[in-house]
Amino acid sequence: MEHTVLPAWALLAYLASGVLFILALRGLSSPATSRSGNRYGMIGMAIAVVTTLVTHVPETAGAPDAVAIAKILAAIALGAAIGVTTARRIQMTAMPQLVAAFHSLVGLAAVLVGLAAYLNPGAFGILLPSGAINPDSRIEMGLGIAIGAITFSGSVIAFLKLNGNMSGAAIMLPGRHVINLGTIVAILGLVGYFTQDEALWVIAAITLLSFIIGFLLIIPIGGADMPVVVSMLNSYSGWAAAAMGFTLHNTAMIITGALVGSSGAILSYIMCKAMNRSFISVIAGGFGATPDAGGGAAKEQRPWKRGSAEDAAFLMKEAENVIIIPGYGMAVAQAQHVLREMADLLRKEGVNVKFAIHPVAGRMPGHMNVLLAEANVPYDEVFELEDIQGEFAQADVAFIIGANDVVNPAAKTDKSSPIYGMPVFDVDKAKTIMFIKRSMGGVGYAGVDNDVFYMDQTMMLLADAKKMVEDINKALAH
Amino acid sequence: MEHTVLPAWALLAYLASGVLFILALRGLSSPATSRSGNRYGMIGMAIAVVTTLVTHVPETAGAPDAVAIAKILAAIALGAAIGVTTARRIQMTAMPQLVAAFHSLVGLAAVLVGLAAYLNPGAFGILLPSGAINPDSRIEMGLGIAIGAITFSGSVIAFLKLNGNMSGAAIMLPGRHVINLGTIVAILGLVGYFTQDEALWVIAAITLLSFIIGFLLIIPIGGADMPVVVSMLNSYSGWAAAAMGFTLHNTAMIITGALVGSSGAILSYIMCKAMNRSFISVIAGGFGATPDAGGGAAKEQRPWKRGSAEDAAFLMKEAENVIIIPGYGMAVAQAQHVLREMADLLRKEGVNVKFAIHPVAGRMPGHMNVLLAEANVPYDEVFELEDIQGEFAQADVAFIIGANDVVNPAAKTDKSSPIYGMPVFDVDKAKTIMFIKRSMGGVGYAGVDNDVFYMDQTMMLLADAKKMVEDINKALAH
Amino acid sequence: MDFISILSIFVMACFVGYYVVWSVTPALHTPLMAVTNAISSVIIVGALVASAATTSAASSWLGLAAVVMASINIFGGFAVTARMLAMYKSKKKG
Amino acid sequence: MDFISILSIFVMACFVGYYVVWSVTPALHTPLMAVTNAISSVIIVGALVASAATTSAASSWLGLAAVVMASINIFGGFAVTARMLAMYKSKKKG
Ligand SMILES: NC(=O)c1ccc[n+]([C@@H]2O[C@H](COP(=O)([O-])OP(=O)(O)OC[C@H]3O[C@@H](n4cnc5c(N)ncnc54)[C@H](OP(=O)(O)O)[C@@H]3O)[C@@H](O)[C@H]2O)c1
Ligand SMILES: NC(=O)c1ccc[n+]([C@@H]2O[C@H](COP(=O)([O-])OP(=O)(O)OC[C@H]3O[C@@H](n4cnc5c(N)ncnc54)[C@H](OP(=O)(O)O)[C@@H]3O)[C@@H](O)[C@H]2O)c1
Repeated sequence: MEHTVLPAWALLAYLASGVLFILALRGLSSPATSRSGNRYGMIGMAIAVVTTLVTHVPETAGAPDAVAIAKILAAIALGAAIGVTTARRIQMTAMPQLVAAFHSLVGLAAVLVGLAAYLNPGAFGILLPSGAINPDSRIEMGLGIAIGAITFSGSVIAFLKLNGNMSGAAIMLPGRHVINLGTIVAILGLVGYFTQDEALWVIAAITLLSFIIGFLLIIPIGGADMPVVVSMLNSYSGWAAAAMGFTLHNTAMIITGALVGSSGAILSYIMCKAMNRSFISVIAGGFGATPDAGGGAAKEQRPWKRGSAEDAAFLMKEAENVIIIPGYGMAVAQAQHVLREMADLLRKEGVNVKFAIHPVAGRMPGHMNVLLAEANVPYDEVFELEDIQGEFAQADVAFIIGANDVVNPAAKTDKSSPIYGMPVFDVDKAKTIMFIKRSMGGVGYAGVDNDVFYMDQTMMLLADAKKMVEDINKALAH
Repeated sequence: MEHTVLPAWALLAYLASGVLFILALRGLSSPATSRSGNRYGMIGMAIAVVTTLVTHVPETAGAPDAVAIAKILAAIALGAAIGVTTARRIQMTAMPQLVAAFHSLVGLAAVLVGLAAYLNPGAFGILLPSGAINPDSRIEMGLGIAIGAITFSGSVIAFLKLNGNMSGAAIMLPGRHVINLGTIVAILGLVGYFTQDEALWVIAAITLLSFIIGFLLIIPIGGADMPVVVSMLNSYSGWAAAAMGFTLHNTAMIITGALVGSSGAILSYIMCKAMNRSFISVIAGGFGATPDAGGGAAKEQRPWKRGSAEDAAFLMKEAENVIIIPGYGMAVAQAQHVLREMADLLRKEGVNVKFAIHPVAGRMPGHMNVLLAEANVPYDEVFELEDIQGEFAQADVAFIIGANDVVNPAAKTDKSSPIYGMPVFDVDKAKTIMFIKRSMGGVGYAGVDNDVFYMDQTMMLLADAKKMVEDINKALAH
Repeated sequence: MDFISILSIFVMACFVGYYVVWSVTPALHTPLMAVTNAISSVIIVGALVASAATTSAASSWLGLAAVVMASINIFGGFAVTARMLAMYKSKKKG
Repeated sequence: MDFISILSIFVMACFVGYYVVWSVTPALHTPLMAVTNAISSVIIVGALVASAATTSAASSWLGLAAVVMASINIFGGFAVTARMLAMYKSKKKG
């Protein structure tokens, strides 16, 4: 069972499964190839699992151990049943929570595998002739367990906050930076010490402290910042897999680790970049709490115009070009289906309708895209920021539904604004702006007032997004 | 001297040099980062060379052999002197030849290294305990030598054709496809046989046949198709390096091989794609000969308008937007410098001047870009096809200088044309077209007539490109 | 496989990861999160190795628990990705 | 390093090569040809190994010849690339 005695075909199989995982992600470069990409991923995973099953048949007294085999297959079947059921039942709007929950499982699995390797190093081929565990492997094991544990506890908190089981507010402990730094240093110190002393207490302490630091790191981060955190934890789960791959000398795990690690890191980077915030400031926490504070109350006295569903319907019917900008509010109101109907009705009237999606609209990367796809909006009617930005000048109506920060001109002009520097849609170039939100008081994620409310060409449509669009559809159908 | 006993730092150093080569190519993603990229490449090469020198000190009777060391350093110094002098002296327009000449050297070096490994397998650590050469290594060695030899002889022919030492015409032997196929099969057979019998005649035969097939493959390809061939040989030289890397278990060589191999293959693909021809049809040869035949003589009777330098200068002075489309003729005439002066003069008159470069303008990828850069045209005034295509409708003058195929509307309309399907500039949308070439008889690379000559808004400026632009500049300066 | 080989593979894989993820279209970032989640459960390889080792009951039970968790992720992750991707349609297909 | 490790590194490097070359801007395709030429002369490593082996005079002379050729390429390739790249200027710098 030593890894060096794995037959050549098995090594090639692991390499093949790594390559298939690369092709899986590569498929996501366009919706057209994405489905076959996902299939490559499944094949890659099947190859990795079958190869391991075949090369690691449990044996007692030299003969295959049927009970042990049955237990393994049962474990897989159990996991499969739970996994498939969850995947079938879950609502598309609950995606962020689901991803967080799944991450916690990967993290915990990594911890368990690390502990199992510690308890039975012989099976992992990391035993020195002296009977001690190879010190190199101890480092990899220690790091794998630590990263796994952080991923687990961090993801649990992220899940609870996203799912509303825990207040989304940022919970700040006094002196938390010192505590966190101390804990991290202690973990690293223990991993170093572990190479000298392979006692159980060392690995137990690493595990425990890592669970704790995971909680501590994520608790102070506001609920709204969770997507960045989830992505970061995604990245961690990749590095944990890679660390285990170093221990097992397994190409599939190493390649996967690097892929997943990069993916999470790049998505976090994209989010931070699009929000014009530094990763550090997100991780340092506290930003997500601001909305409750409510900003710019003084400005709310400025005049604004309210419109009705009938007004909106009338104006859009007459329009030539309408650009729809969905945001987080559309997700909250689950308005994607009625919105699609609205677009269909308008097209029947000869209106040219396009959807414009900001890179950070909603609360996770690609959030709006997946919701519109769910509502059967073809992806070639959906445009990214840079592709549609130039078209606002020709647009008769910019129809903003549940978006706020992503259309806030303060990002372009007001250096003191927390969103300054974030690219935003040039909605003010459109002839008419329609703005759906529930109240004039409510602010977006960044908690700042929006000048668009008070523009001459703006018509505020105050109501729940789904309700409002339904009313517009009724008026359009007349 | 066995490769497995290389110290860990040396292995890491080779990995580092591979990574630096990746960064070198990565730097080329924009002109701004390209210079530091090139520096990474140099550092990577220095690391690889120094690591090898230090880990492979020639020894006689256990002590370093000063004479051998001096010989090696002298060899490097000699190469450096020749290389640097050549690089300094070469004209930018002679780039295609230079690249071909350099490739031939890489190919020959690969052959020599392969033969050296055959003669002294112990030094390369590929000796079995039995005293025979490891059969795996024999395959790698055989393939490395074969690819190297093909690269060498093919590049020599490419060089001679590009440099004009040999007729650019496609030379067709009867039955060449059968001869070529037979030779290739023989080479592969010999490489296979080599694993059984390591006799000198086998490796000698492989070397000789590979030299011959290199000649045979390239001779029938017309001079104008050489850029695709050079790129393909570039790719080969990469695979040869990779094969040697497998023999030496050297990460730097393997990574480089993969990089260079992909680079050549992708550039060939881009060229073929942009010319809308299949790679096979280029390699099968004969296309480059067509220009001499001259096509569409019947059509030449259609009316066309000739203009003078003064007419051109007058019209452009009055224009608001001028788009300059350079092509192969600009390179032949070395007109880039005077063209830049023309652009400067026009800008002084308040004209908005842009350069538009087709992906296959000229005779090698990026040909026009490097010539314009040489003439100090800032790269932000130079646009690619897709970025400028939309602007012809607003252009007052499309100024075509030495280009032909890349503006031929037959590519869009005439299914029987050899360039059908190749994307071309929409010059016919411009108010006025100015077309510099030497004569109405001359055709472009593809050897087909061009409807643009006979359009109402076209003014033919028949002269050598440099001469014509100089005259225009004189008229502009008045 | 020695450490340097593993490290080399890892370094190359990081470059591949970097490029392949940047080439993912933003519209598919949510499925990307789901599918990376699924493939990171390749950690199941380690879990299976542990479960199969009859030489330590504790280690084998830990392994089995990890197998359950990893397979939830694998099946759940791929299934939910497939569900999402099935929704992305182009205009032609309606 | 065993064969599978080398193969794995090679496969990963091919992916990297694919992505890195596609990301090269078309304006720099000529320098790309020159610089790949220079780096493919890393074959000099093999040439140096052969030259340093005092156990076979023939092999060592072949190696030395290869060293000369490879260094022409290395120095010539990097130098000509540097010369070309030095010409690419943006408007601001003039
Ligand atoms: N996408 C990501 O990956 C990501 C990740 C992290 C952070 N973020 C941040 O999230 C923000 C996203 O911007 P956004 O423009 O999409 O959203 P937003 O700025 O958060 O604004 C949401 C808007 O929707 C309205 N709303 C909420 N529920 C609604 C309902 N049921 N019906 C109608 N309106 C409703 C809110 O106003 P009322 O309360 O008045 O209704 C508010 O104006 C950005 O600041 C971004 O930086 C995004
Ligand atoms: N760039 C690449 O990578 C690459 C590689 C392989 C093949 N190709 C092919 O090369 C062609 C490139 O197209 P292109 O439009 O650049 O060139 P082209 O179609 O070959 O036309 C060259 C033009 O320049 C004129 N010319 C030649 N010498 C001149 C001089 N001294 N003064 C003025 N005019 C002169 C020629 O007409 P006169 O003889 O009448 O002067 C001809 O009209 C495409 O067909 C492409 O597929 C390109």
